Amino acid sequence: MAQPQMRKPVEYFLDNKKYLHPKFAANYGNWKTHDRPRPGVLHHISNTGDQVWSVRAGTQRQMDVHTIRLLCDIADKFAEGRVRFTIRSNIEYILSEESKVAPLIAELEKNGFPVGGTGNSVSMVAHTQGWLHCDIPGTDASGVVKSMMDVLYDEFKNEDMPNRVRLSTSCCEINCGGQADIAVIIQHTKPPKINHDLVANVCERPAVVARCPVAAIRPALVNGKPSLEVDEKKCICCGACYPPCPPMQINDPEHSKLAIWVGGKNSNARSKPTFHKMVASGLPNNAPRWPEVNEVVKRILMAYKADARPWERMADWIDRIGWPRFFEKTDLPFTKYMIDDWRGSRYNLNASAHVRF
Amino acid sequence: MAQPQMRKPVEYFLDNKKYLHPKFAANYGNWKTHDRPRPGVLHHISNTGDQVWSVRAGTQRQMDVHTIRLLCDIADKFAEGRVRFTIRSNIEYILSEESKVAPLIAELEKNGFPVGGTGNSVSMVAHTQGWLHCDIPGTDASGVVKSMMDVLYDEFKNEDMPNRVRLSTSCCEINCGGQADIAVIIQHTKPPKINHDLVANVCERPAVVARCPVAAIRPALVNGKPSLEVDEKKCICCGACYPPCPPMQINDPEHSKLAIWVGGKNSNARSKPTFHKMVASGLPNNAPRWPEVNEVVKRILMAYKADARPWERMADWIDRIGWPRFFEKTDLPFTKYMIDDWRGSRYNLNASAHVRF
Amino acid sequence: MAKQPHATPMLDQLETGPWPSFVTGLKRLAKDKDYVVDLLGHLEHSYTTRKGYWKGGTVGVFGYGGGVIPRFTEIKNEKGEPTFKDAAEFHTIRIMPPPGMHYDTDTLRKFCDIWEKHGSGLIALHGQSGDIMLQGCTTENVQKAWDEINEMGFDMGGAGPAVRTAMSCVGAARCEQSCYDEAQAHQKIVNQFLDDIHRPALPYKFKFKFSGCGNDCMNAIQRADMAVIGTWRDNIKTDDALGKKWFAKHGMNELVNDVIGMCPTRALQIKDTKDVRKDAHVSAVALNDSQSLEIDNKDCVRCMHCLNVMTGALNVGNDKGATILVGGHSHLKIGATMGTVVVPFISLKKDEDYEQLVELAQTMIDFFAENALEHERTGEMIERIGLVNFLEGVGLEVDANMVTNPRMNPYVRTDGWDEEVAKINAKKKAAA
Amino acid sequence: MAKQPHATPMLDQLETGPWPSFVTGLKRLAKDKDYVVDLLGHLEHSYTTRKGYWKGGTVGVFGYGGGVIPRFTEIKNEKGEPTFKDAAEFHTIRIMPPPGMHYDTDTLRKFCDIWEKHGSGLIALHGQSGDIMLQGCTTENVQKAWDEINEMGFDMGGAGPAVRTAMSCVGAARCEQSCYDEAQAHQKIVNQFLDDIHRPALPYKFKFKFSGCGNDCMNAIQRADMAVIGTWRDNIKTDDALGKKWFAKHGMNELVNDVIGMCPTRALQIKDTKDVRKDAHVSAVALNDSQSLEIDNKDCVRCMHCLNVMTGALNVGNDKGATILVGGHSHLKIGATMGTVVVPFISLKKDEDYEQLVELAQTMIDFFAENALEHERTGEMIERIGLVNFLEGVGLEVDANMVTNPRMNPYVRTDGWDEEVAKINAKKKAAA
Ligand code: SRM
Ligand code: SRM
Ligand code: SRM
Ligand code: SRM
Ligand code: SF4
Ligand code: SF4
Ligand code: SF4
Ligand code: SF4
Ligand code: SF4
Ligand code: SF4
Ligand code: SF4
Ligand code: SF4
Repeated sequence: MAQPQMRKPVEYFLDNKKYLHPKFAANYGNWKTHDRPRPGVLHHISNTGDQVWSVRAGTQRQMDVHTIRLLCDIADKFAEGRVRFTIRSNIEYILSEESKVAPLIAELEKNGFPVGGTGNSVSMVAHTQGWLHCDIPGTDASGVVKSMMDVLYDEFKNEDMPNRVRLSTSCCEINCGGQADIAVIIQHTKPPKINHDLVANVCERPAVVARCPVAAIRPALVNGKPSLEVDEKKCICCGACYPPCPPMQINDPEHSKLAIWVGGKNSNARSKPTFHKMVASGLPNNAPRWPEVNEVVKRILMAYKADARPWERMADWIDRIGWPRFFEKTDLPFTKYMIDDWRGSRYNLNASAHVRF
Repeated sequence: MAQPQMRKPVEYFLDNKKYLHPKFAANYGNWKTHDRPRPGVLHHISNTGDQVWSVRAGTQRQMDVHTIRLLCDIADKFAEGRVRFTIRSNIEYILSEESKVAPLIAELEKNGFPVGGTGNSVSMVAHTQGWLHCDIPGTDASGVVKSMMDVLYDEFKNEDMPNRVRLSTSCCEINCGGQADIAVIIQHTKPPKINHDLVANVCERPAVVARCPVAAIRPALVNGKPSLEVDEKKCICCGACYPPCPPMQINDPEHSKLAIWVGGKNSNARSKPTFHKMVASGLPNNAPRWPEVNEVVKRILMAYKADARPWERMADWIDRIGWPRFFEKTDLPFTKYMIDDWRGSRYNLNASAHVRF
Repeated sequence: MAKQPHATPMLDQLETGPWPSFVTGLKRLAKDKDYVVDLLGHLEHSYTTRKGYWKGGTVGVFGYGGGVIPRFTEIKNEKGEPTFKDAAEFHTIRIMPPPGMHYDTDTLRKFCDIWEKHGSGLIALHGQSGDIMLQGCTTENVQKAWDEINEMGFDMGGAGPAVRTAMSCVGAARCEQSCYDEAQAHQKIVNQFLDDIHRPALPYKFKFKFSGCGNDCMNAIQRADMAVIGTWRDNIKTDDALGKKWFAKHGMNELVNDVIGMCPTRALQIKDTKDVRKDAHVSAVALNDSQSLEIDNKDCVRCMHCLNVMTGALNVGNDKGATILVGGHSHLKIGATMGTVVVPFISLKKDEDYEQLVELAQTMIDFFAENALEHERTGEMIERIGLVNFLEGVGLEVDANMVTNPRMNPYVRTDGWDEEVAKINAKKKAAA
Repeated sequence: MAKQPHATPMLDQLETGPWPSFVTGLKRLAKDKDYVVDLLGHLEHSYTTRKGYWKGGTVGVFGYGGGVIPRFTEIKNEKGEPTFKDAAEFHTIRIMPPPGMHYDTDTLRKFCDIWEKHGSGLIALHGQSGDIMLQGCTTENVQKAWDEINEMGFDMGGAGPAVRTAMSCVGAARCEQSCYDEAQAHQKIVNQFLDDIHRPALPYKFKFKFSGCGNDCMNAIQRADMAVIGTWRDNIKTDDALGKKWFAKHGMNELVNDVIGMCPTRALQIKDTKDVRKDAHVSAVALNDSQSLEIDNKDCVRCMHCLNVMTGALNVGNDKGATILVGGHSHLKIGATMGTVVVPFISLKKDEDYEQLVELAQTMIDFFAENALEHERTGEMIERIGLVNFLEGVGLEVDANMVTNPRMNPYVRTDGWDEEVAKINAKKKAAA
């Protein structure tokens, strides 16, 4: 079957040695300490006495080649032609000399790349695909991120938070954006509308039935053709049926809302890692700038900023003050939808007389 | 149908006013503080300045009338004819005068009732029915309690523990004895043996089938008669089928073992309440004195006594030192059976990089 | 004089050792009662073979459907005759104790007399559900004993799928931590449900327990379908004289390690007395002439720990009442559940407050009766239907105090979000 | 020059504001590419109607079964012709980045050139799984672009039911907290599974992530089926000079509130230097000439907090390696799961150690391939079969570090207890 003219791929996963900044290579595994001379700048010192300054700048992640070439030009000029990207799509320039820090920052900012995202700042939002590319999105990703970072621009450039703040957005309930201090995620509120004409051709029906977490889907004959039926009483509108069966339309301009979750934490520092928790929902999918979402995000951030103690992450802060006061301080309503009823829900109920007034 | 000669019951639940010690009645809801002048004695002071001394003594709970009358005689002599019993079947005498404390204690101990069980002592074991009366026990209760309290006699009479210690025993997995700092509970290790001849007459078969937590029982025809069948691969030997269907013999002199559980806590003091956790099993049902069980109980208690900080209950102590060190310090093997696989088990797995070495 | 005792080499070993021996007690009774002679033989047989030999059956008293636990021997010879024939029946009668388990000796002696006459003479004070358990009676004598007990003013306890005997702590009678009148709550609720206690007709058992504070001396949270646990809404009360006394005796290290360091929510701090905050939700107790222990009562979760350690120097507040938790039970068939908060605070000061508590209990029982499956406890039912459905069913409002964490999964249908928020806002407005 | 742009009033609003705008970037590309002109029209249509319009399909490269995410437009006129015909196909190619995402500009420029030629010119650095995402390509051009990229020395990332692209933190390259060579682990494991990456044949996706310490900058615990998180077994290393420097700058209050008070296990205490315990498991750092911060390393759970705050004064130990956690995934279909500990410590110092890590990964994948149901992640599989069955399947020994709590329910079959204990004791003996 192989077409002879086709090139066979070379399968090999490269190491990163040749890409490392020379100082990184020389001091590999031998660093001693670091500090942050200013927001956006990390200063690492190795056991040999070597020093490097890393300057971090925000990007739009979804970059055109012109933007990338511009970033490369800057790297060639200041940073020995080496860069790295962080998990949050920030770019990092590595400098061997402190004297280059200020000029590099000036150059970046001149070109519209904000320097920051280090330490106790709000870093770039973890980003997904949305309308730009995904086949199942209820909203956009890049546009949501852009509108959020515009609002949080100063919080990116400064280190004024009690501890680092990590945000994510996700354009469907699958949550490719991941757990975060504050996460914005689509939350559907109506069961899928089924386009029965297409089901027979497009969907592997047993697979879809198996995919539903609450067993709300069953095979059915509709207009004499094999299709599917949803028990709307059972359906929790999660959208899990939609990827394997696109005729099960879950997205709706009106009824696909946005929910906000807080207190996700991946690091093991102090408390154990935790998942984020739902604290608001029902926000409109208001492209192109989602002001209602950003207002709530900002409100939560400001409450945290005002009240948390140094080093308390969002989750640690709420752990101390308690959920009743979280809702008080953020002026968000605690609704019945926030009371867990999924598997293991008993672990999330207050099984104690620890109560706050 | 009513037999005319039969007396109709008077249905009314009494208040306790007439039974209260006069000082209790006079200071009802108006107490200010207390201290413990010595083990076994509580000294309460009311807002009016009134004082009472309560002297606590151990009993065998399952008492013959002669024992009760003896306790009454003592109450008449020292305590204005009033007593109360605690949740742990200890008797309390209430004295209006401090001068009566010492003579009362002497009288109690002379008659074989140990004075203690207050404060940071090991109080009486919560007690169930066992072979004496229950229809489903795998072991005895009163005898187990007696043998444990003989071993822990000094710990009852003194207040040498970091905090109070509550024990319980239960003669089947149902655990009427409840959650405790240390609990001793029957743990069956083999599926029930079915006496098929009896099933048809004695068991409501759908009820039994419904009672099994792992759906291991199904109706079956055995020798042409309706009976039941157990999927021995699924069966977790819990014995839940036995009460509704006695022909499903779960008790076995050899294979019904004893397990030990630690860290149950009902109080909300400091940490939230928690369930006890399995830390040992496979101990023989060695009547009449269960020495193997008592040895492990004692070992755990001594490790706790040596290592816990003041006010740490068993659960608080383990929380601080961690499970790996608990097993080290008590020299108990951590076996695979202790890793939860029941509903919500993920909440009991270590979902963090918090690890101890 | 009773008949010749059986040899009981196993049980005899339980007469040694310092703890009071139930075997010695039984032997005392056996002196006069063939019944107990055979009971000892029966028990010795269990000890020897390591098996139990009682089976259930149906025995009751006139007018009631429960409260007696019948036991018939299964130790029989080839002909099917009981080996220990005088103890062939060994039923227990469960009697509800006075709240707080207070007695006068007169009452106890009357129980002894009745039980010596009609029963074995063995009484357990008390069962784990709080009953006075009169243990060991023939079918014939059950009614006789019961009639006399009922005449004394005592009533039968629960058994089977019924409301069960309740328990309350010593509480207000002797304890400075008590936040409500446990006995009154206990009495009123039991009186409300006498019918449900005596005529088992619920899906399964339902238990009430009353603890005056979060120390929960009744283990209510883990053993009661409805646990009433005392608490308060205002500030912890402080007594400077007792504060100083405590500090003089225990010192700074103990204060830091045993009190401040153990508060679960970091609500406590040492302050120079002059620096103590003046906020309405802050209280403080003097430690010496210059330092105080400051309590941020907004951070406090009423765990009781600091009040336990510094008793008298710190006391529960004035705005007292209780937290209500629902769903505690042992582990059949989903694993043990604890009660979880369904009412963060109910005021329990006036008589009307207690009536409200009773009404709430009635609503819960009604909902349970209608919605639980057979042999399903409240905790299991709530796990099955979800807490919110339960709350709506019994007409309670959601509150963030009901959760350790809001949901961590998106598996929820939120169509009603806007109306829900509108309702909450309307309420807030009305309250403001 | 490309064709006339569509009106994009919605998207235009995303060109205002200070953050770099992807719309501006797209418009820059649209100047030369009809492809991107129509992409902007396509996206504007989504913004207007608030719906997505891409559907999947099958597009790949020769020799591989995955790695390309195909997208075909669903915006069509009545005749079924694409409204935005130049952007009717908009596939993404996923390319695995170097460990730690380090680049030289030469490499980045080559990517730009290739993608400008064959694709849209839009590149995401990086995807949430770490891929270089070359976004926007026609079916026809996918192979051409791929051939050039592969020639550069880069290989395709994962998609579908396959081992996925992995991620590793900057770690040893720049970070003093790094406990192992993340890049080496990353590279060796990916090389082991190239076939499973390129030819999807697993029950579902399987992800690896490598973080050099418990700070877990790769979010491995929540997003990786197998998370390798650095840790150490011996004592925290201390540097008195940097300790004093830290203390001089930050003072006692910060030490107490921000360091000691925040240690999750109370492993830290202030001591007069002369009173510091001499135990082998205790380390200490000087704060000034008389006081020290004492660390009981037996109580320490390697949470990283104190090392984060007092960087350089406290450093990870010498006996380095990693904890391995398995089962992290998003919430399909049982709710999100975190990875849980399956190997408390694996030494990662010598090359052989890394081989052992690779072997272990292979065993896990094999077990997953054989035992998971279709579309079931490791976390779901473990929940279904129980952790112990998983451990036995992959040949790992149980350890108390794997649990937050031992079981709280008796629902377990313990027939094998004695043999189990005998095995454990034999091992202990052998080790002693
Ligand atoms: C560059 C980067 C790793 C990479 O390979 O890309 C990185 C680098 C460092 N991290 Fe991180 N972290 C990076 C993502 C993360 C993430 C993941 C994320 O952002 O999604 C986490 C987990 C967040 C969470 O819990 O959900 C993370 C949790 C930490 C922590 C723990 C914080 C805490 O207290 O919970 C530290 C410790 C600290 O702050 O000293 C840390 C510390 C550090 C240090 C100080 C390590 C060092 O000694 O060099 C680095 C500089 C941090 C800074 O920004 O000031 N890093 N760090 C990532 C930068 C992301 C960005 O551009 O914003
Ligand atoms: C008499 C009794 C209540 C009753 O109505 O019967 C009672 C009475 C008191 N309890 Fe209790 N507790 C009694 C059973 C309990 C129980 C339940 C149990 O034993 O099964 C608990 C829950 C145990 C658990 O968590 O599983 C209990 C948890 C407490 C605590 C919390 C201890 C902790 O730190 O976790 C306190 C607070 C304290 O010790 O100061 C407390 C405090 C007290 C005080 C000091 C209250 C007071 O101010 O008067 C009383 C004297 C305690 C003493 O023994 O020194 N009581 N207390 C019970 C005596 C039982 C016995 O004979 O041993
Ligand atoms: C007598 C007593 C033990 C004792 O010696 O103190 C007892 C004895 C029995 N219990 Fe219990 N339970 C006793 C308190 C408890 C408690 C404690 C409590 O009430 O606070 C519990 C745990 C709390 C709870 O309700 O969950 C308890 C949880 C059970 C269960 C498991 C219930 C569950 O939902 O998991 C059963 C089994 C059942 O109901 O089917 C049970 C069943 C039984 C039965 C009826 C066995 C049976 O199903 O045939 C036992 C009768 C023994 C007998 O011969 O008298 N017993 N049982 C306690 C009642 C005495 C009293 O009335 O005062
Ligand atoms: C592209 C990316 C978002 C982004 O813009 O960065 C993405 C995009 C998609 N994800 Fe994702 N996921 C991406 C990282 C993640 C992550 C984060 C990670 O890998 O660390 C997660 C959470 C971790 C995890 O694996 O659980 C994630 C959890 C999912 C899930 C839910 C999996 C689950 O077990 O719960 C699905 C649905 C599925 O697999 O059926 C999914 C499915 C998808 C699909 C394939 C949608 C679908 O089923 O048709 C999306 C394709 C979009 C597109 O058009 O390219 N994506 N997805 C990320 C991959 C880029 C890359 O290769 O670097
Ligand atoms: S979150 Fe959903 S819509 Fe967004 S990229 Fe992931 S799978 Fe697609
Ligand atoms: S939306 Fe979710 S719950 Fe509803 S039918 Fe689809 S998969 Fe099932
Ligand atoms: S624990 Fe079991 S055997 Fe013991 S009294 Fe309770 S039900 Fe009977
Ligand atoms: S012992 Fe338990 S698991 Fe086994 S058949 Fe009986 S009820 Fe089911
Ligand atoms: S529960 Fe509280 S009020 Fe009741 S006796 Fe115990 S400490 Fe006192
Ligand atoms: S009662 Fe309140 S202040 Fe006191 S220790 Fe408990 S939570 Fe802290
Ligand atoms: S995970 Fe640890 S080692 Fe890796 S970059 Fe983050 S802090 Fe450094
Ligand atoms: S690293 Fe260890 S000592 Fe330091 S804060 Fe964490 S647990 Fe405590």
